[in-house]
Amino acid sequence: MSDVAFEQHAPRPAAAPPWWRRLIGFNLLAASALGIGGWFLGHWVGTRITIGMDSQLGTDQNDIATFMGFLFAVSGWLIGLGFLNYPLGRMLGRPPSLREKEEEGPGRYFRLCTDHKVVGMQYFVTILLFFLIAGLNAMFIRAELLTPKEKLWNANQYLSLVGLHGTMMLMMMSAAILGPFANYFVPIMIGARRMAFPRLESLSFWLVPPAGLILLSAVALGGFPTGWTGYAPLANTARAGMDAYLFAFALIGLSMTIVGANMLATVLTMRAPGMTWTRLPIFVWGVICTSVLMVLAAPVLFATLSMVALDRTADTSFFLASAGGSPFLYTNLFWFFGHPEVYILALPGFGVVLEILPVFSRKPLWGYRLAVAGMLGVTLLSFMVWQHHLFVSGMNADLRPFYMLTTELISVPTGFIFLNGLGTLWRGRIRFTVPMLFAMAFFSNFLIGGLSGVFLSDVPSDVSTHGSYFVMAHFHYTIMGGLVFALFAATYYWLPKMTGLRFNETLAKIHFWGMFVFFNFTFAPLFVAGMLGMPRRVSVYSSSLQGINDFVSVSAFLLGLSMLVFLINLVYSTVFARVPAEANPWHSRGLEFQLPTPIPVRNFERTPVIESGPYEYGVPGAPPVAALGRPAVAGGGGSSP
Amino acid sequence: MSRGARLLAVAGATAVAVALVAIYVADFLAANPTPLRAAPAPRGAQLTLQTVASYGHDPHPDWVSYLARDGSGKWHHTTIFKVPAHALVRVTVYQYDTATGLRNPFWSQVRGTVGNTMTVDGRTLHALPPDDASHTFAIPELGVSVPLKGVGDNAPNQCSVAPCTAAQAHTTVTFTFRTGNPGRFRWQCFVPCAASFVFGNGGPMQSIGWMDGYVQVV
Amino acid sequence: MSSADAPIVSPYAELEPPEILAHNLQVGARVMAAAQSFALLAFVFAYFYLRTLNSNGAWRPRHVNPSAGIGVALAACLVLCAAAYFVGVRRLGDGTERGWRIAASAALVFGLGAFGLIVAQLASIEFGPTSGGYASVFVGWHAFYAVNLLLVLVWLETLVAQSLHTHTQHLAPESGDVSAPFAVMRPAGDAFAVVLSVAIVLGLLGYLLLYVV
Amino acid sequence: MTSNLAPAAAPSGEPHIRRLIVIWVVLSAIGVALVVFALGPHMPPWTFSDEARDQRNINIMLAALATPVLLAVWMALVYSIVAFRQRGVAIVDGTPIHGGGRLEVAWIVVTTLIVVSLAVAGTAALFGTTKGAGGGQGPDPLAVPHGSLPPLQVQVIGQQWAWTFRYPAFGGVETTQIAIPAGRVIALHVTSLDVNHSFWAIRLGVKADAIPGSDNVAFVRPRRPGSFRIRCAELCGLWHGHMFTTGLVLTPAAFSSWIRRQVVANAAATRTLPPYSTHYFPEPLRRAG
Repeated sequence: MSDVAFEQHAPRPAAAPPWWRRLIGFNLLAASALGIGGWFLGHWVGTRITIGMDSQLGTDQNDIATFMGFLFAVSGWLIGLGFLNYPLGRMLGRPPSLREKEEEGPGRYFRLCTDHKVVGMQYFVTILLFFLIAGLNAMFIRAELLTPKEKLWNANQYLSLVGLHGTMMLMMMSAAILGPFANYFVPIMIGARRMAFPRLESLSFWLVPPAGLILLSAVALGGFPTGWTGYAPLANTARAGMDAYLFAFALIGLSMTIVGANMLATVLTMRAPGMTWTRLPIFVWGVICTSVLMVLAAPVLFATLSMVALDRTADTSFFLASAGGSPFLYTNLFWFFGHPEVYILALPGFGVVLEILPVFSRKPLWGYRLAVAGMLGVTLLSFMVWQHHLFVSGMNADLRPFYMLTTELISVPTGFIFLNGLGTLWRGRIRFTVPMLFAMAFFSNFLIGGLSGVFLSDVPSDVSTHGSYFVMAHFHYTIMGGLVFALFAATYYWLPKMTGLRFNETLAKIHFWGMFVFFNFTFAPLFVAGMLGMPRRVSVYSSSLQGINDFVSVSAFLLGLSMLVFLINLVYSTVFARVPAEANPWHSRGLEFQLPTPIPVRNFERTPVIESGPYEYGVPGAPPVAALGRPAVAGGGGSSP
Repeated sequence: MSRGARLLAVAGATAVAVALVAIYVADFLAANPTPLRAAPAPRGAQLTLQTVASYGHDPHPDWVSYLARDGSGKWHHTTIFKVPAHALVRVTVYQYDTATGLRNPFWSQVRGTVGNTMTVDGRTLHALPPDDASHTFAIPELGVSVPLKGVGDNAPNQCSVAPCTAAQAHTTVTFTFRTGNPGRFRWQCFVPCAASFVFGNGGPMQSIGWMDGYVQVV
Repeated sequence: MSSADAPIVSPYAELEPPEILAHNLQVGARVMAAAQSFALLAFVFAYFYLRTLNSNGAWRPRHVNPSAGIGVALAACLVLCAAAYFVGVRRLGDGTERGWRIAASAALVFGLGAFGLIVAQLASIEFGPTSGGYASVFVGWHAFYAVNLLLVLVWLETLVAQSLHTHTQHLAPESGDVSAPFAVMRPAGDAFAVVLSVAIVLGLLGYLLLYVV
Repeated sequence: MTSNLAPAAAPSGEPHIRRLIVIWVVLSAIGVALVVFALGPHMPPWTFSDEARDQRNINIMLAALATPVLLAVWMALVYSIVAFRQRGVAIVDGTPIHGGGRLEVAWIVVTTLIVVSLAVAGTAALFGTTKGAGGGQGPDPLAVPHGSLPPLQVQVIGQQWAWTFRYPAFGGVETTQIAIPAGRVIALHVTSLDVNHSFWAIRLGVKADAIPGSDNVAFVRPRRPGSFRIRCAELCGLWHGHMFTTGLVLTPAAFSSWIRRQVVANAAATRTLPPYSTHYFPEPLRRAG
């Protein structure tokens, strides 16, 4: 491996190998083949080793074989991508090297690539794909809810739809902003050439596609009935589709831990000279806070899902009350992860909108320190509120006031973000660009989400709203109204920089208005449905609620259409129109927009020295963020400290 | 790439996506056992069912299951039944499975049938010892709940592959219930009868086509 | 370090400068140690939760008694592994390569011994995981900890292998800066010390909970 | 409403702020009045029981408090959009305010005060006359609500997929329907036989999770005879959506005769039931065969 390192800057051989030769090697093709082969091998091995095991007899559902299949499939996938080559080489004493993984050409998108910009693009496409699949499931859910009785899908299929939609969204949205945009832009924003652990970065991405596909394989295994929360002991009794849920979610937990660790190390150590903590773009602060949550919460998820997997395969009884376990153990452990997870979804959104508002208000970010304090406060508090998911579960009654207080206190740091946003808009010069529209809609939506959260945090109110459509509307207002709007803000803001191509603005505006209007039409009535007594995850409801539900379903279909508009715009702009975008289309001060488009592989020709904060719009005498000298060229030199 | 090639590529990708979605809908979402219409009978209909300890065929040869017989005497692996509205539905269940016992003995009493009774091998009963129950046939929304007596553990000639025949060990349970307005009602079994699943509640107990289904009153 | 305009000669020039690599390793190791401890503490939480609840009186039936001997041996292996490694890190600081290699290899052997003991324990226990809450946590903890330990030992093995390699690297003439690998060695050893000590402390905590109290 | 103000965008911030405050005060007054007087009487979960009434009052209070907050942010947002919009292609910088200072402190103080007082109000409702506002409180409730009679104990048993109800005071009879007398404190002991369920009777103002091996107590005092809908509010498997039934609140006399009829009708089943217990650990424990 070390010997190939020296060939990097050698001129390319004149005679290119035949096209099929380039398909052979450690790439997606090999990964798919080994992944599929691994599934069959693992399943066969699992079946062999369980012969004669009491626990797997007579179920027609050999959970050990299923897990072995998944394990071998993922191992095969990673081997096929070449993830074992380097660690094995190191275990054999080869020296550290990064050489062979950063290259040009479209092939790098289909293999292990340590260029953080490639990983960002890989993440973007993958997350978008799974987002659309999960969204399609939501359409099928709403189609069923057009009638108050089960009509289109039977009860099992309906629950599987709910579980697939919820789990897929939670899995993919956890990295919706960190995956594509933090991977792509955090190193650039802090003036670094790459992430701290580029190989781990690539690994964190390449775990996502198998996780999504394994979750989808639940369909072939009979579905799973538990929704995204996977409550035990229902999960103990569920069909083989449950194994797919457990394995896929655990993989995402692993991926999240790696992403978080990598981001933290990157921001802590790789900042360019002069990039002080108060000059850090606010988006990077959002990423830091999210990473802290990921690193501490996701391992708990991993351990919890492992316990369920042990219950299902090794016959332990962690969650069986009659055998010395407890269902409360699951709910406590799950929500210890689950509530920080909510902020894993929300915090990058805060970062994105606060990053975008100053650019289009042409004003400094109002109250930078307050925004940072708000995010840190949310991070800290989010670990102390999880039992508000258990207010009526029979938890210790005396604990409820404490969790009521902590939960309501978390709205204080969240409120900081609103003050920052409004303060930034105030007396600015607001331009109604598409990213700005999404960022402002974020505030409106998240406000409703936050205020409805106060109802849920108040125990007496929670008694009537817990487990109802009120909760469902609440978290869609925070996650979809918050995170997904921020995601699209980020997409319209940064994708032109990433692809070098402009979006069609008319289609983008149609997308925004359709999404904003029909998002509110879809979820606002569901607060009412929940208040009137409609529980979550049911396909049978009181016929008096049919009017509301029909309205919601139709709005949801139109909301789905607005996503289609986005997709059409994306394909049209990147495949057909291909209008080149300027290097800095938004006249942003952000360091990432000072680089040429496309951004060179090494980002910076020489390490930039940061001389000013990124939001000094209109500040007299403020220097540019960094003096970059002559335009950087691809492949330029090594590091200079 | 030329414009035409790009168009072709996008159209191809769209076609693949649509095809995948269509397969997903047809093979998973809309997959249901075929509904079976109860045979006509005086003042209503006759529904003939059997329960079998292990179905014996793919996809789940070891799962416990209900089967239903159509007018021509052929057994079908379905749990979705169509019965007429405002009529008497006479149900005959041939019980080939052994007893598991009820988790909640409350369901050992016959409820919601005409006279709150059933006949077991010709004897009229109001209730069953809870440990003798092998399954129940319950339509909670119509108030119907009938425990089904299992065959003895040591009975000779037990059935293990569906459909079971009259020669094999079984008990015969009959009861009649009255239907009301049209609608789609779920029915299920309350005996934790899913062998090898935790609490006996997994697998067939949670699967339509095995121990759960719909009664469509039409 | 090569400057921006100098031609690239060493594979290490492609990496960040050593002090940044070292800093990366330190931060990454601490973060991974935190992640590792949260995952394992989930099992500790399960231990205390189920023990306090004693649902259906089934926390620990009388017949649930794992082999205390294996437990003691396991704890001893973990302590020796940590001790050997810390001796090794000292030698690394001195620059005594030989001492480091011997001590680190010893740590590896003790770690593998601990892993083997866990496997032996799981193979030999006379109760099944079905035997209540304690048995569940016992099996779950040992399985989970064994996998965790194995991953930690992979890192340790890499360090050992790398230190063997640096010796030969001194002879390699083509690198402009031959001391670079060993400059990375020291911080890597320190960073791993964090991960190892957290893993060992958690292992000893598990020993205390599952065998002693 | 604010569009006619837009052309008056002045270079100084003062008139903007004054205008915004006036708009906000007027709209908030209207909004709060609407919430309290128009929406309030119809606010779920209504007043069928003391607990539901408590929850309704908290809901009204929260809605009334949320309205000005909602309006404040919305108005500031809309006002900024209208008054500070930059049309055309020119890129003009805004006023470079970095923020900080008194407004931040005031915001922190005000929001903290609001949420702490909300928590105090919620806690007060928990410890008020209803002792727990109808939520499941686990085996050790805060306190037993006062009543002329001791609470009537009714056990709610969740199972896949039906609710059954046991009356320990009447020979442990079990029924498929729940009926409770009006005007008396009822202690609902919620438990499950298999997986997690949640007993939700919205008109009663009761929600309590049914967890296997756990006794979850919720108190309720229905105020008048009537009926209420029960639904399962925790995903419990295939027929979760079908796990609903209707319960009755009867006059004490009607309740007496109802329960007597139930004792007779369910006599055969009652004889086979296990002795009453606050929770059950049913066999078969696992992997039934």
